[in-house]
Amino acid sequence: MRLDEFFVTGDPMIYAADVSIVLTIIAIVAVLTYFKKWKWLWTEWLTTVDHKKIGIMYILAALLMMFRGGVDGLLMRIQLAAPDMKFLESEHYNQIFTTHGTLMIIFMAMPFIFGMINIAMPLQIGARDVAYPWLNALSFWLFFAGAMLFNISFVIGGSPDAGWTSYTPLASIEHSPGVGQNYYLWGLQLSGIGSLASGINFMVTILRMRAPGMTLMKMPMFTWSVFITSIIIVYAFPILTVALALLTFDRMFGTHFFTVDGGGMPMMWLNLFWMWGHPEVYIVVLPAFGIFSEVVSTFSRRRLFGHHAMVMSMAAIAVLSFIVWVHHFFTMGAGPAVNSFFSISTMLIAVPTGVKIFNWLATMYKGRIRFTVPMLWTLAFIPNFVIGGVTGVMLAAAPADYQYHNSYFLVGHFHYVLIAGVVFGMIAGLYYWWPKFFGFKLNERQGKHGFWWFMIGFNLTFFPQYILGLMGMPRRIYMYTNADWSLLNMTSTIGAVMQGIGFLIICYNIYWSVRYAPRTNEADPWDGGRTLEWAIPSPVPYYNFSRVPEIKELDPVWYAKKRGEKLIDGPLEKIHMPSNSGVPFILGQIFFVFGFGFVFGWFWMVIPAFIAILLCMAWRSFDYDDGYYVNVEEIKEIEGV
Amino acid sequence: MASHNNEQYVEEHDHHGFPWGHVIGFILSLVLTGAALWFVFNSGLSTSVAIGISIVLAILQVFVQLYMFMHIRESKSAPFQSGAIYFGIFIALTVVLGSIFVMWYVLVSHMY
Amino acid sequence: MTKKGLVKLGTIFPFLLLLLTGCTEKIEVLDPQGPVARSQYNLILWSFALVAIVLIVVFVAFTIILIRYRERPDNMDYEPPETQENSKLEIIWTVIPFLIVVALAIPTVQITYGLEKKPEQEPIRIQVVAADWKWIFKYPEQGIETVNYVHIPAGQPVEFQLDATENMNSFWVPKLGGQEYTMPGHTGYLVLQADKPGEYDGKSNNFTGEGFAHMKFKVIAQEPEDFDKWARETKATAPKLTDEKFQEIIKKGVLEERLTFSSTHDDSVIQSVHQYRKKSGESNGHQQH
Amino acid sequence: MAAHVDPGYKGPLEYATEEGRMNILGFWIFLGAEFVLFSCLFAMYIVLQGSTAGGPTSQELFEFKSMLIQTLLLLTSSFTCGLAIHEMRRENKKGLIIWLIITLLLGLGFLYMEIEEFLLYIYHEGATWGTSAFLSSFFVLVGTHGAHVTLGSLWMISIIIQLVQRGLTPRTTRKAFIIGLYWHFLDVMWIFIFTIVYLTGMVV
Ligand code: HEA
Ligand code: HEA
Ligand SMILES: [Cu+2]
Repeated sequence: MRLDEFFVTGDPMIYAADVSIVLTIIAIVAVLTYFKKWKWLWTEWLTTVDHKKIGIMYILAALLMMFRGGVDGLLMRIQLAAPDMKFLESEHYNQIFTTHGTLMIIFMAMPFIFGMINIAMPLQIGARDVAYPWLNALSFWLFFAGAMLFNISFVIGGSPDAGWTSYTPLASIEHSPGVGQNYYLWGLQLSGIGSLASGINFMVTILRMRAPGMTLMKMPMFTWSVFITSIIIVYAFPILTVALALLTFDRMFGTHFFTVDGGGMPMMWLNLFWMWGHPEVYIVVLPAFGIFSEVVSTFSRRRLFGHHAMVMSMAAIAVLSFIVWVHHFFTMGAGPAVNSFFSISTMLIAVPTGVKIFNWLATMYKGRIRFTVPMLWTLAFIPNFVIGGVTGVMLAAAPADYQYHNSYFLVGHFHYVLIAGVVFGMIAGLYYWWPKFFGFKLNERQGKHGFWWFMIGFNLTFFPQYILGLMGMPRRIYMYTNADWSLLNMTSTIGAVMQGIGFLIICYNIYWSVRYAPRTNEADPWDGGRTLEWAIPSPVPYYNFSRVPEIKELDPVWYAKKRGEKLIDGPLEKIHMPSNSGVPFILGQIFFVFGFGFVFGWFWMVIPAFIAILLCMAWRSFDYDDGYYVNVEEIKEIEGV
Repeated sequence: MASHNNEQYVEEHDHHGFPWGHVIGFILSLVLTGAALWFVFNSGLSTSVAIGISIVLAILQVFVQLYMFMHIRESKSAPFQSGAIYFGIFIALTVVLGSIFVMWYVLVSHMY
Repeated sequence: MTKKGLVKLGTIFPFLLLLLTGCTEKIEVLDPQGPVARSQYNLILWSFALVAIVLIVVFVAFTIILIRYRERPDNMDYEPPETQENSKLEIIWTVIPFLIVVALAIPTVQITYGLEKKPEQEPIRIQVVAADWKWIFKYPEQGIETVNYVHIPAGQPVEFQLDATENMNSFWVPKLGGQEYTMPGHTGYLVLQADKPGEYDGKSNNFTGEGFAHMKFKVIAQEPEDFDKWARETKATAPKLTDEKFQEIIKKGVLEERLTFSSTHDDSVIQSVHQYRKKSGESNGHQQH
Repeated sequence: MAAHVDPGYKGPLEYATEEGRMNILGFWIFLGAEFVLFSCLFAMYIVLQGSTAGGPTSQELFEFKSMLIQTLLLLTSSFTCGLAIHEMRRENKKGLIIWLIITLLLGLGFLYMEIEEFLLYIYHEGATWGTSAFLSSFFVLVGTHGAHVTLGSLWMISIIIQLVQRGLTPRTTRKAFIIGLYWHFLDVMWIFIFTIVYLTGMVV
């Protein structure tokens, strides 16, 4: 391979990216060296197995990815602002929407939910960490390796350009001969394995590590949502693993799973992809539902309405999510029996989702609603998500979908659910739990500005897209000539810019608050916290709970406060903690090398990396490290007793 | 935590004497395998029926393994263990039958 | 803060208006020009009416709750009651959405089956080949072939037989009816019909790479007499389609001009793509046509 | 705390610590995921089994004897693996190790047969995974199972070493128990390969 094939060349944007990557790396190295922070970075972050730190790293990565995905989105919107634009060429546009979709779902939404889960779920159930802290770190570093692999495709070798769905035969070696598609396959594969491990980890954590007395039905709603999400992850991700592996075999070793010749079946890719892909959209939205549940009840000062119904509806969504996948290819011509079955199963999901919406409304009804920033995002979620959801139901009617499929109507639908559901939820969670981890709130006034810019911009961007779809505008076109579409497209672009401004305000909000916001270190900064995390000091000590409380009811903190009881009490005992380990980080790096070698088909790189992976695992198997104990004196000092 | 550990293990069957459970399980699995072979090669039933029966026999063998070898019912987490496996089986069936359902209709679809 | 609810209502309103006023000519999907598109249009309207009920209920309830129960300086000492469950209410908001779903599911199933029913009138058959990135139409009965445009008789069903050379495209003429994928190695069928003469936009609607945005075609519906006349004239005047020419056309590349031929390509060219599947079809009984 | 054995605990060692209980539960969940993973390969195989693209068909390839021996080896190894755990529960370290070694040998025998079968197809019949969709799905399905057995064997070796080094502790017994679960699971998957791939392939 020649060097100029290795590095992507010929485009000013790419060179700008090259330069900015090099500059960023130099800047990071310089800052770390100047402040003598290398050791700190290694001991405090890279080797950590603490769920809180891992959660923070996930969220940081997610925000970065959201920035890059958002820039991609803006670039697309500029290109589509008017007919016949010459801003991006076809090849470029195709790469951009592919990376936008993949980044946003796999490398923004997923780490964001994992971040939220990591920081909040163990605290909510009174655990000192997740069930397998070491594995948790490994999951993060696998995700990170996958994300890096996917991102460097932009400057080394070329980006994938067959859409985030990567349909065969387009994604086959014949039609996408470059390495871009390999990046897609390996980026997703690595992070997917990490996600699967996280799913198991969270399930066991929830099943086995709850505080005494916390029965399943006394578990907070966010934790419930995590539990159900984890179930979906565990059973959906293996499908992705297989699909990706088979396509890799097709591309690299000449098998015939999805090829047209040799008797393969391209349709099977669609089939497997969506068997994972549909559950995936609920994987990202259910934790957001969990966050909304917590926020709504905190800021309405009311217990969540219909706890039981909320749990049952999530369970129903989980089961249904596995039997609706064909709605993504109603137009394949599988005949009326198949289409009818999947139409009905899809529409049925509206019922449990509706139960959740109405329960949130009922929680607010007769409450005392406080318009804090997390609550604003939650409130905006309800109407916007319902718009997205009901248009989903419209899509579910198969014959009608023949008209909407792959048009901007669909683009409108999924941004309404993804942004109003997932992005709003994650930002709400970020604002909500921020004071727990850092001991100060993010500035409310700036937060509100960011919210309004983003929310209005969001509606301006995506509402016109429904109408564009009905006007017959297909998705994934890099240009159009139809002048009738230009007004709405321009509106949409303006909206996207407003969202960008909103996002920048939020980033500034974080920066400003880190520097100037008053530190309060209150245990319950929102004055209305209901679940266990609000009973312990902020920022949370590294062992979380000095003593694990006995749980008798839902919302224990709220009721203990009302009754004037002290929830966390009793004698201190020494606490067992897992030791830090550098192996997950190193394994993540080796996996990166492994994936990178595969992308280019360099087996001299793959094979040693594979052996190194096996050795690391063996090392781990023979490692009998038992962790360490935190003694009572230290706890006393930290807790200030 | 420390206080409720003793109830964590629910004894399923005696594990001190002769391993009857395992021996019976082994014999069962041999018999089921043999039966499948017989149905397919010697029973004279039509191929599809014979294969259908052998798939049922295979499913029976899963239970033999799960219950007689893997002790799925033991420990306090037994409901969760079974749940994990049965939900896995449910999804696995969905994947297999769903793919056949959809692909078969795609392939035979022809108007009129 | 209640502004938000109003903002939401404001955004949904234009959509309603659009539908009600019938100012829809540019909105192709809402301007059906044939029975297939019309039945889909009716389903769309019906589904929209149903979800509009949901939207209105949720938005109104949302707005009222926000106005009524927001925190004000004068209600700071109000402590919300501790009710947590109300089975009657919960049943209501489970059953009513369920009924709405049923009300949508029934016509959905009916129309899904209805669209696959054999039309009363014998359709004319046109073979469609989606090549990257152009549309090829073969009229086996008329013995002619066109590229990037297709003439059809109005008032008469047309059965499009959908094939593809390399990638999976989607054949879509919004004003005449919904789309269907064209797949390599597998033939699909789609019946459309235009009520009256006119020109309708068609396009590929499934992403196939670089030239995808350019893969468009026109459907020209004519009175049956005119259609026959056009076919006869084409047969008489257009050049022949040679094998080499056809190979050149289906080669990957953008081709936006219209071409017309007085002879047709040999199906075996497309079939050669399918040959492996065909061979295997013999042994597995899947192929039942 | 997690690795702490309560005084007075009487059950099997592998369940004695919270860590042990959690790992075993986690492994069951992982097996649930493995069911799904294999089901995708089965779906692929079933859909593609007729697409031989002019290459050899299953009836031409599959051989009764080899398949039967493989099946018997694996069934027996599942049984001996069960016996190993049985001995472990009787706190008989030697019995445990011996049965594990027998299991391992049976597993290696199975692998040997399978590799021989693959080599026969590839070099004798010219049937590689690039020949047809049917063969792609055959090799990948059966090969994935084989790769699992290989990994399981390596893992079992490492556990045998640990048992020899450390004897029966809550940790080593937990590891042995988990590899046992894994091994039985592989047998379950083989039964389906046996039924759906080989039996069906020989008569259809
Ligand atoms: C978070 C992500 C998310 C969520 C939650 C959903 C939720 C839903 N989606 Fe969406 N969907 C996507 C993400 C999501 N989707 C993505 C990314 C794609 C496109 C992928 C691609 O092709 O690139 C897609 C595509 C997609 C399609 C394919 C269209 C096509 O390709 O032609 C369909 C079709 O049925 C569909 C339907 C639905 C339905 C019925 C729901 C339901 O779950 C919605 C349920 C919610 C409500 C209905 C609102 C609240 C309910 C009430 C207030 C009760 C009363 C309501 C009624 C009785 C109607 N979605
Ligand atoms: C969670 C998922 C998610 C999110 C949050 C978004 C967010 C956005 N998306 Fe995306 N989108 C998808 C998931 C998502 N999208 C998916 C899955 C697809 C399908 C891909 C495919 O077809 O394969 C898609 C496709 C898609 C298309 C269709 C492309 C096509 O089919 O041709 C468009 C077009 O408008 C679009 C736009 C946007 C915009 C404007 C945003 C905005 O919300 C983004 C807002 C912006 C920011 C948050 C960052 C702001 C950054 C700055 C302000 C920096 C400015 C600085 C510089 C410019 C240097 N998206
Ligand atoms: Cu879906």
